[in-house]
Amino acid sequence: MTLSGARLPAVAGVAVAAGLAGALLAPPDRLQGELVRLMYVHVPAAWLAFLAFAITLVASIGWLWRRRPGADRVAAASAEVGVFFTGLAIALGSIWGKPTWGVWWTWDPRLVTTALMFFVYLGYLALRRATVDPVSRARRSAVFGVVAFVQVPIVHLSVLWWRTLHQPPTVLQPGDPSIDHSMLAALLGNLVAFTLVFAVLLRERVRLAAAEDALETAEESAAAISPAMRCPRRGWRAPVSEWAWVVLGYSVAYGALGGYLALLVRRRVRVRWRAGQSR
Amino acid sequence: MLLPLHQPPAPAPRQAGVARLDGVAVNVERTPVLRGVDLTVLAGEVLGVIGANGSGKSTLLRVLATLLVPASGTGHVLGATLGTTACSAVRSRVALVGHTPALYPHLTLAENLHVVARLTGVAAATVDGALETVGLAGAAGRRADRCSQGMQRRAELARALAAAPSLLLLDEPHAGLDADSRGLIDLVTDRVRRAGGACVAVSHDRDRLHTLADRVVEVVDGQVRATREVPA
Amino acid sequence: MTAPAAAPTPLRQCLELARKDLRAEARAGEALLVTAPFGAVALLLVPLAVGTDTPLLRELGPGLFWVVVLLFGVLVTLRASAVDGPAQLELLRLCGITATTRLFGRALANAALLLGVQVLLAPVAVVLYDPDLSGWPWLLPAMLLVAVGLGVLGALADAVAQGLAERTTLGPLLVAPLAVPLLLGATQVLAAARYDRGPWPWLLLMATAVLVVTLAAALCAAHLEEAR
Amino acid sequence: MRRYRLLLVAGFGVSAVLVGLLFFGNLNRNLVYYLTPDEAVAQRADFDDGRRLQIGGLVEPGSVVRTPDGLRFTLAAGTEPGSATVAAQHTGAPAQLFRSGIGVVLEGSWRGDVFISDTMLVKHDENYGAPDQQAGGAG
Repeated sequence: MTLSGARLPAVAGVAVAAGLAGALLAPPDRLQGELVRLMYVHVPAAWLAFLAFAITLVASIGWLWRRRPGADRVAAASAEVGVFFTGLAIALGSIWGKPTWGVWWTWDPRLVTTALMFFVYLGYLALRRATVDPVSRARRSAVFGVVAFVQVPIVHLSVLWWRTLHQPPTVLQPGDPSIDHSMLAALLGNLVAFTLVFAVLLRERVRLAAAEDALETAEESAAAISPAMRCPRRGWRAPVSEWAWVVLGYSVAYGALGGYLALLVRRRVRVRWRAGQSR
Repeated sequence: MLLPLHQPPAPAPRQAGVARLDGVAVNVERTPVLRGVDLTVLAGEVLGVIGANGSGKSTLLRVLATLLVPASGTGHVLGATLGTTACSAVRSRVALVGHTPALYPHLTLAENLHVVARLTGVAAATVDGALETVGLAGAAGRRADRCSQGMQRRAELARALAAAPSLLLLDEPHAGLDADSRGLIDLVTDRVRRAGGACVAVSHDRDRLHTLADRVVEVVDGQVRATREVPA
Repeated sequence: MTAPAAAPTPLRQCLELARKDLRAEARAGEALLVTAPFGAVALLLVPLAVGTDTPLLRELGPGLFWVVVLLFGVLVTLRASAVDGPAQLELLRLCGITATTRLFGRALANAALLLGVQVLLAPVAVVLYDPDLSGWPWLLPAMLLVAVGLGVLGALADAVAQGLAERTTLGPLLVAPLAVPLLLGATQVLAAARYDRGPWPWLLLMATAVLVVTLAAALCAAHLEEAR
Repeated sequence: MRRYRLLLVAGFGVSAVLVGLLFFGNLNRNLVYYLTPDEAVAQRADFDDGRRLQIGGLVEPGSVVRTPDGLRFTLAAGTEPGSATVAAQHTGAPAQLFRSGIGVVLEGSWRGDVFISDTMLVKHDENYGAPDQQAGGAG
């Protein structure tokens, strides 16, 4: 890895450490107590899902316009990372919802639209996996990537349009954010840290796709990884301690992020190795 | 058969040939199938293309049908440059008799032909005449999936006859046809030729192709290798 | 050379393609004689799994009907008798038919068949679940909108998955999440009519969804084809 | 072809109008996860047949009474006096964050004028603050 290649992960690592420290040092909420700390991982995951799908949209339009293979790789990589973050946001929301709302899941418009978004983009990845010819794959997925984005604003605005159990946005609302300033600082710090991690993941995924394309072997179908969806087990007694929930949420978040990154790196190393073999 | 034959010979085409390919390369599913093909199809000729299985003959036909866009090189078909929107305007003047029959299995042979005729604005009487020409008038009411391969082939030839194309592309035209029906191919190509159009037939059967074609070229490994005039 | 025959308008071509699809369906019976009975079986099986609680089933009836219509309707739009193989596709393209025309021809046939499936399944649902049918005339526009919306969505998914071996498994995943506004609108129309609240907003929601999907299909279809 | 392009433009116009109608019309009020206490009281007649519904509101401070198998409390539409209220009886353990003044969504059905609930979801709002700045209107 070049110096510039190592700089981004290093900065992201520092930012994540700072974000984690900020999240743990921020004051507890007057109602939720320590549970509010789950916000510092749930909100960034959800926000990055939106960002990822927006990048997919822009790259898809870019492909339809200029037909550069790079745009298709970015669209695909971003959609996969977006599906990962959507899954993470749902899992973390579930972990946050159980102790606060009292349920893992409910048929709230925000939750339902988010789950639908997850499945729409899972369909996008399945479509890519099913198509072999790179140009045909790029064309089909670019069209679907544009159509699928309709879902994203609906998810974001669902809490405003409809009366939901899920709270409306705290930061992205007109006027002063309705949040304690030290908590806001921790949230923004984590947003920045997660965005940097997102950039690392996206870059790694794009590089993996480029390496696979370069390898151009038949067995190299760009199989997408389904994100680590943690399915809460039913009948499992909820731990009473608020800290237990926070620890659970954070280990899911960082475990999934680290696992996903490790998986991408490992795949790229293997592709490189195979490329070396075939040479 | 009383088919409109466009009696006066067509005016000389604007370009020297009906179709012309210059250095055309095509990839199908990542694999290069054609690389640097130069080919001219002249008005009024039947061009034979010979080649082994997998040499790229069928892909060449689809390029000439404007269905595939070259990855590099330029091509013109009936005055339209390949890869431009002008192709959609000339596409309906090209007919392709592929080597898998393009028939809807649930429709009868007559329905199959009439659907296409209505889609392109060809008169129903022309279709009926063409069916009679190929000797299918009696079997036209049979479902396509219950017809023999030879009958399906003849129905496709009837469709090409009714469409009266300026460029007729034949993929393995003799496959599945019995000895009596092979004359139909000459009949159809003759009609197209007399109307000022051109035909391209691909086959791996050297002897049959030489009797059908005015000129034969060979596709080897994705390139047009040899051009040999057929002795008259 | 041939004088170019006066090519029919795209609308004519759409109608002709739809007629061809419907004729194939009449011979194959795939939507109305296979998929619709399968849907009826599903309606019959649900009470066995949920328990034969008559008041509960009366409540669930309309919702179950629409879920079955949605899920089995996707199968109708992906029916095998309407598959254009590579050869047929080349034929249609050489007839000068654009991808957009093809898509809307398929959508038209889909809509007609989906309406047929709903007409077949509705009496089954009424007999099995005995739902409260006050305000039933509102069902008719809802059925029409579901048929058209699902028909266009199915045609779009079919165009996206054209020629893939995974077409029949991929199609439902692509269609079902996007069909939610239709499901939501359809289930609420009857509920709203029952409680004397105007079902207009729900019909409006469905109409908007249908229109948006139709526009998306019209804009996207051409981009799905390589050589234009 | 121009005719079809015109059709496309017209389609865009109409769908823009429809989307506008949907968002600024009154559909939003129908597409809700729960009813407020005043809506629930107004629509009592619709739910007389024991149909289940969700009601969301604030737990009125001082109204919570513990019963052997759950809680009894009053659900209010708002914090200002005189807002509509619903008497609720909840069976089962309350959610972890349950306290007076907090927002809850109850799922259940009417029995007479009392709302019998068996599922309680706590609805927290988008306001976050440290415990020391205990502001009025908590919830």
